[in-house]
Amino acid sequence: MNPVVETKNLSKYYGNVLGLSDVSVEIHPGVVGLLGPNGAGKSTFLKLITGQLKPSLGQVYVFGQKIWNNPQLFADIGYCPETDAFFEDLSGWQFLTWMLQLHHFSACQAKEKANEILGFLHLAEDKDRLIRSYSRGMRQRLKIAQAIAHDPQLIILDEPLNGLDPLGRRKVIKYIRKMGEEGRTVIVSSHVLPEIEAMTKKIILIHQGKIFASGNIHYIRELIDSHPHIISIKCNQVRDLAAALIKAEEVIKVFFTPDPQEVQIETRQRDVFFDRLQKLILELDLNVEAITSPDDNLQAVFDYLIGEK
Amino acid sequence: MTPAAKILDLQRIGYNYGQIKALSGVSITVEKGPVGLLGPNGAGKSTLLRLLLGFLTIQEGQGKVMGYDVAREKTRVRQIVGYMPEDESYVPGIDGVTLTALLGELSGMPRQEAMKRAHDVLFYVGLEESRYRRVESYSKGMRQRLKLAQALVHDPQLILLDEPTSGLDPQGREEILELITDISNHGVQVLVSSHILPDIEETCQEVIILNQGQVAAQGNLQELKKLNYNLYELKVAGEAAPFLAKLQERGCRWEQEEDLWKLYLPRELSPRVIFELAVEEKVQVRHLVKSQSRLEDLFAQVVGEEE
Amino acid sequence: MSSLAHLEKKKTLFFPSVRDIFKFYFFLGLNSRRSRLFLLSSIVPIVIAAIFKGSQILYGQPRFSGLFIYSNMIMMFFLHFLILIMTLFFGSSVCREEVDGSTLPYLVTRPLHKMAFIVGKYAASTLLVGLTVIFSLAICFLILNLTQLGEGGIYKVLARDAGVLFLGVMSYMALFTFLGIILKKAIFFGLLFSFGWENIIQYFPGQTQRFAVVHYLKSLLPAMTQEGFPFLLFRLEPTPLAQSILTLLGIVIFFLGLSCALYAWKEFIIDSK
Amino acid sequence: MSIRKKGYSHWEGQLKESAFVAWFPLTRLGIKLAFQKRFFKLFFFSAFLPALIFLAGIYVSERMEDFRFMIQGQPSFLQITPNYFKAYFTNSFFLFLLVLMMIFVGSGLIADDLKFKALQLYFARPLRKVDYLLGKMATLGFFLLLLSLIPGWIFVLFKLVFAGNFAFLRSYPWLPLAVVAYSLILTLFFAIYTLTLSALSSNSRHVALMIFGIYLASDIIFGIFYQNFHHPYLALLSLKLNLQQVGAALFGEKLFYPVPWGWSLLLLIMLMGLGLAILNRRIRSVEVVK
Repeated sequence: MNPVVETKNLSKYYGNVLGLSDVSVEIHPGVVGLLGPNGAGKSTFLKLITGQLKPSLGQVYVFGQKIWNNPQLFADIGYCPETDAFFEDLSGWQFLTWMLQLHHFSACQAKEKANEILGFLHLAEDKDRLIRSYSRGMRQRLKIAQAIAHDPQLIILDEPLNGLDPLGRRKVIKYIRKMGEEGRTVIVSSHVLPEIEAMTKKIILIHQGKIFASGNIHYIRELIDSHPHIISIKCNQVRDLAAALIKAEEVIKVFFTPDPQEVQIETRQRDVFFDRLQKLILELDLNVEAITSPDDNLQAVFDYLIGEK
Repeated sequence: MTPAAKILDLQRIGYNYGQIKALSGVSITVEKGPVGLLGPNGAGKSTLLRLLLGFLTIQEGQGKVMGYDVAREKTRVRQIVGYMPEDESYVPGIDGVTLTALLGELSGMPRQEAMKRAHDVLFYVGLEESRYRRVESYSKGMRQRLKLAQALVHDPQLILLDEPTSGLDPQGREEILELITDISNHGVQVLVSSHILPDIEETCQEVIILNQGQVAAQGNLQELKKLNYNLYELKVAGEAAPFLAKLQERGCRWEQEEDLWKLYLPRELSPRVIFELAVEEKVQVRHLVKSQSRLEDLFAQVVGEEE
Repeated sequence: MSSLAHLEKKKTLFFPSVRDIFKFYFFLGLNSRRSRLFLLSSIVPIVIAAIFKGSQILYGQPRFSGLFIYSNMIMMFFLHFLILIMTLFFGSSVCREEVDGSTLPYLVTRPLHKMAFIVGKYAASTLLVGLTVIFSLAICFLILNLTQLGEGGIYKVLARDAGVLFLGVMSYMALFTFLGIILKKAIFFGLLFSFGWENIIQYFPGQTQRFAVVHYLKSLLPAMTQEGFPFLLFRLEPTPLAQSILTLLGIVIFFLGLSCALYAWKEFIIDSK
Repeated sequence: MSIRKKGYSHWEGQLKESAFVAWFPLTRLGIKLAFQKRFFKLFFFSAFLPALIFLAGIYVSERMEDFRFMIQGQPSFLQITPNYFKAYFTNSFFLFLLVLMMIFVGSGLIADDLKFKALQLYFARPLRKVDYLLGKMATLGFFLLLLSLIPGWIFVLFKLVFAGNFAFLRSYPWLPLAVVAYSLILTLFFAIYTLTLSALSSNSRHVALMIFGIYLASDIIFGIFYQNFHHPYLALLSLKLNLQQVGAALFGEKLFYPVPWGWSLLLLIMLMGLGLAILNRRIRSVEVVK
């Protein structure tokens, strides 16, 4: 199957400032998380694949066609910008219907679709207030609404969860997942790792304008399996557990932390280790408080890849 | 410094924006920071901070900040309080040092002192390299730091931080939180308003939860967490369904939240059973935390989840 | 790719895009605070006309007839001041407003022909300003000529003046649209152009005055009595009617075309605030 | 040996309790920002050209003999009387120059603070609204006084120096005071006019358009009416003429139009009052949307 978005050796310079460097990716249907610190080039990438910027070098294809100066493709693309900007003098409802009419929907259709999406994003009550009086969370939801109201196949969301409270976040995350499951392509940028983790397993790591890794989180994890995992166990009789673990050959290091109830180990074979751990817990009849992997999240992958740790 | 003064002493504060009720009957007493102000968007956190600074005039009730009345002693309050606003705000056209020093001077510092102190705080927040750059060229993270620096420039007794980590990447966020903790450890009282729960968890001992303009809960974070149910969070590797089914037979209730299972264990059941069943069903417990109900649950419980 | 097939059907046509952009900005122009303020300034000449008429009723015949006041004062106020200020505001905002306000991304990520944005918004602004100005002009006209409304001939004057003002709005708007795309400080240079250059150049004899837009507009109006108007004094050497109209339309097409080409070619960098 | 500890450090100084010039840093900032603008320096220095020309006139008036060959007869305008001062202070070009100066320096003064939400940073400090306004006004005042008060006094001073005696001051002892009074009125009026318009919009370009448009429109409207009615009281319609009337009166010279200048002064004061009321409403530490 052809990729929905494909870039070839894509680079972007603002004058002499590097924005993006030599990025080649293929993006297929489903949710893709674009991850990187502030200023990594995420927004530049998203602006390039939505044709807002002209590539300095390389090509961008969306639905198999070049995107720059090819506006007809936008019939099937939804974009949620990062900047908190609106036509402040319109009401939320007016804004949405007009944006839909710019998709050449008739006024009738636009109204219908706008009402539907406003209801869904819990903005129905405030739809007639001017946008300038909206709270931050409402503005964010409205921004998402205009990106998905015309039922696009490709949805590009730049930091969509900024400024939402936990409940709002959960809802949007759920919806993003649902859109992915429906076979749409959703590209979400974020620097908040658990959020991306909650949405998808497919990620692209971007830093200093370059792609550091892309693919499944687990795949990436395997790729860098030379990086040892740290697992922390909190229980009573920590020292007994530690004594038992020291003998295990998959364990590289055992060390204690200031917390007298905690022991941390380092291993390169998680599977083997966890099997052993469970058996030990039962054997020693431990009262386990917590088993955690402090580095088993995107943050760790990320740090490892960009060499922060 | 007046060590005896309570950071906040608010009595039945109410505020309306025209028809819209923003705060009503808010009474809060906080002896000592760092204190977190938690609540969903629109709960009235920013309104409260604005009332404390005298940007808005209290319509009902009365309040004291560090022992000074917010309505009558505005100037005093503003002199000993540092404020880091939520939105992007800066003066374009000048560099970071000039801006920070300017605001120090406006707080009443002598000019040269303000300049010296501006350098110090900019170093402290980690902007030493971009001190002489125009502020409009700053990145989001740098602007956030600049806002923190300007809140500290006059060495306030209390700083009010409105969403200090919004829009920051994990590393930037971590650094800001570390700074906040450090500031707090050096005897400056801190009030953090945030809807990002881990922010509060990491920096504060006291927490006030606001919802729909009212205080939903207030108190020591550790104690608030203990009103919990017997909850375990776990992640498993392997076929989870039969494992969970077995647990359910034993009387457990579970919820799924993304890739995390929340397990409500009956009190009489030992957590050992989890491992027994795991071995039996050949799954691996990769992550297990005896949760004292995470703040998020507390939050959901207090605020109530609408669906 | 399945979605490609149905994309083929939806070619982005130029005219539907212009139509939709036009409708949106016409609505926005009527509903945004800023533009309302500037549109409201067209009340000023109506007030002036009403005062003239009122004094005429109260104190009898003034020095000048209604028609004279209309074509020598009110019309000149429109031509030399009001349409300049209004087109400068609307024209320079066509593109700059979207860039400064960071609202451009909402527009460029719609299935709209790129040049249609400029043409559509230009058309909306022109029509908005043009209609406001003509409406205000007509009211002034009616007020001042209340007693002669029966004479059919005078409506020709109104029609001609309305036409001239509309042509003026069209050409200035195109010019300032272009300025707004190429310059960040379009307003400063626009003021310099409209109240400096356009005025000074009229005093020069010969061909020089043909470098001012206002020259062609004035060529369409009958020569005026220059009785003691220091601020209107000029030495007009008119260009023939047809040639003037063609030149003005040429200005519109030239600057609008240039704006479109520039807009389609240029990329606007919206910094994330 | 002492080691500077890492981490937060306190400041050992004392904050000034109540500063009389709490607003001064804002003024300094405004002046600094004005000079950063492109083309401003060029404009700034050329704005002194009229003053230089008038200064040269004073020199010529004292050395009339040397310039006899250039000037036929005894030109009345080179008599250095209060009329000479009126000619400088009330000529339309000079006033227009001040308007341009306001566009350059003043259009963004409050508008930019609104746009970049800087007001909350200022008002989180022990700074009152009055201080804020004073600071902004002093910025404008600096430039306006530099073009009015300073040249005025320099004219007086150089007249005395060139003449080598105090005869001039003996004839017109009140003249330096008239210069002060008129400069202050000019400055106050333009400063409040500019700040009011600057507070009305968050877009400094629109503010520039308003500063220019309203000033010019008031004069054109006067022109239109005067053409028809020839009534001197119409002069009250024009901002420019009101200033000129007050100027002429303060220098004890013939008024431009036979209207009591008190009316002009009253009108200007009322406009300033209106401006201050608008400023008081518009300047809030946070935008409150209902």
